[in-house]
Amino acid sequence: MTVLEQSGAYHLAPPPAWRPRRDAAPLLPDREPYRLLGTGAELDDDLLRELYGQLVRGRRFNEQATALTKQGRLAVYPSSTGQEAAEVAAALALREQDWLFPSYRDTLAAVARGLDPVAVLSLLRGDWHSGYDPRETRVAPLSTPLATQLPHAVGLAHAARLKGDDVVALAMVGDGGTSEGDFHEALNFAAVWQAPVVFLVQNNGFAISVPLAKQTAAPTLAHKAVGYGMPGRLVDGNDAAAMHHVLTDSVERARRGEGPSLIEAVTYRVEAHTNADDATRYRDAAEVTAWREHDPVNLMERELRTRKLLDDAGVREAAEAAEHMARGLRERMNQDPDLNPADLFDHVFAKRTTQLQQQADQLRAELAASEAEHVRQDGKTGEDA
Amino acid sequence: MTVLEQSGAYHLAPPPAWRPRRDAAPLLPDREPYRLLGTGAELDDDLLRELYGQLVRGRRFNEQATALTKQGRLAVYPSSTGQEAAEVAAALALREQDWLFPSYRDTLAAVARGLDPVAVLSLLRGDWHSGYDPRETRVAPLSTPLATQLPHAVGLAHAARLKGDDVVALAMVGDGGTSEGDFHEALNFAAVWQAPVVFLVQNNGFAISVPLAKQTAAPTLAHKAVGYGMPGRLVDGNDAAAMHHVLTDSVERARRGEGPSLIEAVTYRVEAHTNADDATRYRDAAEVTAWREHDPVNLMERELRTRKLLDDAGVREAAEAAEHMARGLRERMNQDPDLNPADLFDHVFAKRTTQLQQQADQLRAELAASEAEHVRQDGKTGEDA
Amino acid sequence: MSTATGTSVGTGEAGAQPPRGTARKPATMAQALNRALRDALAEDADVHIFGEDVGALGGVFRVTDGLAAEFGEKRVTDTPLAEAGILGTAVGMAMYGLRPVVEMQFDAFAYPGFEQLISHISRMRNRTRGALPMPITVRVPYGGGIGGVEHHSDSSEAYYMATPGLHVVTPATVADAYGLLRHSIASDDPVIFLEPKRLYWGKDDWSADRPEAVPEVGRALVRRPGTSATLITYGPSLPVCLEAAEAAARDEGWDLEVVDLRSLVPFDEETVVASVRRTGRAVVVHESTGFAGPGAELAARVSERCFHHLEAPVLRVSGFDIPYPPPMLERHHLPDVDRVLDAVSRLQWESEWRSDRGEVR
Amino acid sequence: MSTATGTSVGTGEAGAQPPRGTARKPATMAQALNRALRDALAEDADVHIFGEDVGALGGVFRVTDGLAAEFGEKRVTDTPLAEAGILGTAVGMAMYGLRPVVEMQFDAFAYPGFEQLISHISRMRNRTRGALPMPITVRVPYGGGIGGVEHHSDSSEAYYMATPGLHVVTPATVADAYGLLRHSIASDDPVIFLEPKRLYWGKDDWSADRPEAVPEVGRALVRRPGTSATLITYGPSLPVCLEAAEAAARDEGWDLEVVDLRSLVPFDEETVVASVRRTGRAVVVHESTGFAGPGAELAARVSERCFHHLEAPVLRVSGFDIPYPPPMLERHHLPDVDRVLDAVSRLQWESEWRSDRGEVR
Ligand SMILES: Cc1ncc(C[n+]2csc(CCOP(=O)(O)OP(=O)(O)O)c2C)c(N)n1
Ligand SMILES: Cc1ncc(C[n+]2csc(CCOP(=O)(O)OP(=O)(O)O)c2C)c(N)n1
Ligand SMILES: [Mg+2]
Ligand SMILES: [Mg+2]
Repeated sequence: MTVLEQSGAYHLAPPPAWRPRRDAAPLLPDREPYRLLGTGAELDDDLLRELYGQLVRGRRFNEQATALTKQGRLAVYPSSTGQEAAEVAAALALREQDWLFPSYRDTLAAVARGLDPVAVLSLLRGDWHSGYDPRETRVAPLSTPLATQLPHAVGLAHAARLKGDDVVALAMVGDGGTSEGDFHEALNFAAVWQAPVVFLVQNNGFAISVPLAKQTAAPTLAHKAVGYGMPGRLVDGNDAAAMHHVLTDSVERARRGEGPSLIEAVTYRVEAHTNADDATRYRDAAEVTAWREHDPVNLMERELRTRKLLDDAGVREAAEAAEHMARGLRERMNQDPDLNPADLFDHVFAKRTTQLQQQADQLRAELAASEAEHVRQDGKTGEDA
Repeated sequence: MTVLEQSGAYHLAPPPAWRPRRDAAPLLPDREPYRLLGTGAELDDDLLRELYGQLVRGRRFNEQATALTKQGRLAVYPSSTGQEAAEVAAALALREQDWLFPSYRDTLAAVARGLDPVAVLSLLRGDWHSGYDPRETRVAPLSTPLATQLPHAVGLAHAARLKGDDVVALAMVGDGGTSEGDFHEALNFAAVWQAPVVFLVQNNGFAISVPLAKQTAAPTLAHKAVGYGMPGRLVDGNDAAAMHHVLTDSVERARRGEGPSLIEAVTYRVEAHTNADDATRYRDAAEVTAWREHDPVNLMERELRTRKLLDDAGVREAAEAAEHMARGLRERMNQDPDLNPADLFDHVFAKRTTQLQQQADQLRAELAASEAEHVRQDGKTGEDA
Repeated sequence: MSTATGTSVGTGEAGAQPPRGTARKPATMAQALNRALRDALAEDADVHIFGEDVGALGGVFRVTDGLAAEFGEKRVTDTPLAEAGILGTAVGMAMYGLRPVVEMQFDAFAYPGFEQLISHISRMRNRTRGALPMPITVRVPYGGGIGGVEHHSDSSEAYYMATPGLHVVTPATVADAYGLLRHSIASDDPVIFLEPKRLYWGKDDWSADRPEAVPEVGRALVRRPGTSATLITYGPSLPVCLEAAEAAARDEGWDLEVVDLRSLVPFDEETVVASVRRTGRAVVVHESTGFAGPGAELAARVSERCFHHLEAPVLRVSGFDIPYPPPMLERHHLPDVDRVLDAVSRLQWESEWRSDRGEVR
Repeated sequence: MSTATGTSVGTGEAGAQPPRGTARKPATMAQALNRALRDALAEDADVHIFGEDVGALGGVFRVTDGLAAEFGEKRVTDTPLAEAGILGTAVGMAMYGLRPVVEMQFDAFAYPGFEQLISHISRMRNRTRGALPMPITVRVPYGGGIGGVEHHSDSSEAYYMATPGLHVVTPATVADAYGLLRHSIASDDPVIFLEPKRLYWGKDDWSADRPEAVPEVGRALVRRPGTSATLITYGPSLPVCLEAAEAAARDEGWDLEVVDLRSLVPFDEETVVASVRRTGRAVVVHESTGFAGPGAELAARVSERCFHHLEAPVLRVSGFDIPYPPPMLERHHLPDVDRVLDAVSRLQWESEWRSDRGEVR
């Protein structure tokens, strides 16, 4: 839309404040999702094996958690089946001192990072809102209100930088979450502050029932990066090697002080949104089948076999390790958690207020009364029987 | 970041849901703000004259409103001095049936659209929150909470389209306002719905004291459009002809059903944020001086003179017309507005609730009592004197 | 009518009788709400439903089930995932004369839209001296008792009540679910329509084809007449109060009156005050937190207006002043029959009823 | 001490005396707040101030004036214009151990950040069983009386009070402005620190170099002892109440006690209840809307706890239940001395004081 010089033209200086700003071209994502598997690229054998083991365990974890939900041992489980590559790569791309900011779907990333799975499942089991110490584990609580964890990650990364610490924050969000105002505000703050944050969007095609086409008209979600002045990266989210590569790259870039990045992982939610959801209402089985052909675990197995890094025995071994993990999880989750109603009042403030003390006393009295009642009734029943 | 084919590569289908989406290139803005003045482009003489007249009146309006504020006739006035080109072009780019969604700074756009200036100033005078009927005038109330008017514009444009009506909405916001979540959500909704909306960002360099560099790291604000899948346009905001051209173009594009656009007008806030602000605290006088060299009124005058469409008499004539307008405004604003305290209770709901009725009665009684008291005291004073 | 808890609920003296000859059969509150939306869509072309997952899925509680199929995607629309965007575009649609009915998926997910709600939806009519009414209905599933994990069980009515310009409506029966939702959609004022999640699957006998008329928004109903004390409640706590009243009658000989507010704004002071003046004692019951919660206004107002008629202080039974607990602990938080009865027992029954007390003092 | 309205304000029996030999001279509340921020920045390297225009400009009310120059942009930072972003990044900074002090430019502009406030800031400590406290201070200039146009004069304390996990603090004197802000910043709990806009320029004698200690957050103070009735108030309404008390003493012979709450959460029930039990009458005064406003909790609680000591219903004097009016009409909305006195006159003075009443009934 440039106007050619014509007669009648005279020189006009550009608007004074105008200086052509940062070039946008390097910020634009690739035209196709980045991939490594199947490309014959040089890759670290140990890393591939490690990723494979984690993927197999991750898949098994998802299955086990879903089963426990059916048995009433979890209140709800949003499975990451089909998304294990992104989950696992997120965990492995971080160093010890880095922080992970997962959403409600990212139990697996926290587990792959080495957290106690029972503690990570606390929210979804329903014994408390979060079950581990974020400062000790450097994993923020699983976040349910969409995209709200993103500004937290920015604030934490910025704080670490202010203190001169070498810490990167990796924040995870879904395709649906990118529509929330908090997504926008977080990315903008991160870019302005050049905070060491990596934003990982798992585009799994749906926000519950709403497909991506109703969520955005953007060329890709990675294109959103340009509007904040950070690079956008588009990756095959089911290619664990590509995910690991791009995540590590972005994390180390942030660590070097070169600022935040946005990564879109193209993947698919193979299961329903949660156990409570009925996905047949809004999508075709054919679509799911097609994606099963692009399964992150299978892709990695095939790659390893191609590279002669895996044989049937290795597959069996990985499955057994996963089964062992699942058994342990099952056993521990089948025990009722220790609940203490006094917890309800102890962490609202640093110190109970007068009112909270009164309420704690009230509840204690109520519980004592109902226990007494039970004892009385049990006694009676005993007599009756 | 493409990986070359290597040995060990095998064919892997792309992720099933992946289809290369809309091409991003056409959505990207020009590298330099678009301009028409001084380029010798073919332009409509009448339009140029009309723009000039409006610019002169607009400048005078800003000066008059500022003067009235100093005299206590307005509670506050956020002047658009230096931004008259964008204000005036916004008004002229719309057809009768279109809607304008101004922010608190855009009094002038509403006035240039033909609304009664006294009614438009109601908010800033302080006699009521808004002084005109939005349905009659097709101008939404001046919006103070930043960026909140943008989703309104989207909803209205979408509603009109649902009803099959030929209506475009033009929504105005500042550079600071682009950081708010509502900006993001509005643009996303507009693009997904392909609503006939044009978003006009006046980048005047500052959000009160905060310069653009602390507001965003984006290459330009127009680049934000890409992330929503709409075209971004970058314009010299002080070039009224360019503003009019690009706005009209985007408005008519929206009218044809081709969806929303985002326009960044590069301009400058010559005055302080409002009369209550002290701009010397955060910017150099030199910057202001530089921008005065790029004044929208002067640029247009020079263009008209170059094109031999204006002489000294014409300049005088325009100034006189503006002076006439200013005198009328002054006179009307110097009269105290008619206030009715009962208004406080009448529009909270369609019908007063019991409680509001009681409160209205209470206020009436209080006012009657204090009037009686005044009469009594006046009587006394009279006696004393 | 029987509610989720199996207690019988009458529409009270003010409830209209169902039309003669209409088949009444068990229906859930969710079904009645669905029917109300359907009928509103059918009757008024300006009614539009939109929100997260309200289309093909029919909403996570299935309240919009089948509506997109019947009325098309233009009338029943899945939006991008952004609550401020939903409420903000609703404002624009209402400005153009439509009648948006939007859904916030859960109570806590309405918070991102609070600026649009407080600064615009509640004020636009007033701002424009009546020129731009906001006939918007915001449906919000609220409250707990369903085993929801964090952020899925909030009771946020205090925020809405404290915002002038909003109506705050909440049904407790199947008939009211239908009737109040129709009234709300027809209202020219913005309505926060709070749907008690744990009553969604509660059943009453009800006629979907000829739904009985219910009193307008702003009218409270005496759901159980009584003489000893008044339980003032609404929404999810109505069944609890009715059960408590039955237990009190059975076990203690107290005859409790139960008032269902049906709307917190407008507040039916007349009905509530008349009841408490009659009984001389009152307990406000809700599951929201107590401190500065919805019951504060009710207790303060009743204490003031009934001062000379009160035999005992107005007590409040509510959730504790804590963030809503995780599923495994929520039963400790939620007011149950025992907690209501315990409060009733503290209404200073030793002092006797003196109808002339106001005069004596 | 004298406040903006010229009425004398004592720190009351619980107020500490200023250190001997310290020069006290007139200072504004804005100056005291500025000094508190400066001293907090100087004493604790973890304190960080950020928000819109808090840097070079010093905030639109100049409360952060000079701080960026003294402590640098890393400690005192202008942010992008996004309130949810400000509160959300504050959460992350607090997670890392910093002590963020953020400013919402005006009360109504805190609304975009409500989700972060309600769903995270207020709950993070509880969510993590104490592992992640949120030592965040959110400064909010609030209230009207300054001729502000729409959205610049809201009193939003009801929202904050109804959110478990937040402290809600509001000073009414220069000494408290300094002392309470220091207490708030030092607190490990999140504090909504409400600054009464129309008292910013009110002056008291005060020593900037050796500011007197003030009682902790959660303690109410009797600002004027009295025996006839208690005015319960806070923030911008304290000067109104003190003036009303003087007028009542002068013109009617009523000796009014005035209690300044200083914090709405924690709520100092002990001090308030003791006062009302002593006087037997109470009026709650604030400028926020009345219905479901902050006074609802105060009136309900006092009515319950002081039931047998009350000679008259607890009355509330507040703004009307309307959106805050435009500048030219705001004087009708704001409770003034006359409206307070009018309420006091309705406290049923004809009935006499019976200290034994509780026992008699
Ligand atoms: C603020 C907010 N609004 C609504 C919800 C309800 N909700 C939970 S998950 C979900 C869909 C999220 O989709 P996406 O971001 O794509 O993540 P995915 O579930 O696919 O991992 C919705 C609407 C929520 N948790 N938070
Ligand atoms: C939600 C919200 N936050 C803060 C403010 C206070 N405020 C009024 S104008 C302004 C700066 C706006 O800057 P910009 O968007 O660039 O518009 P300009 O004033 O330059 O026209 C601020 C922070 C507001 N009005 N609304
Ligand atoms: Mg998704
Ligand atoms: Mg600006």
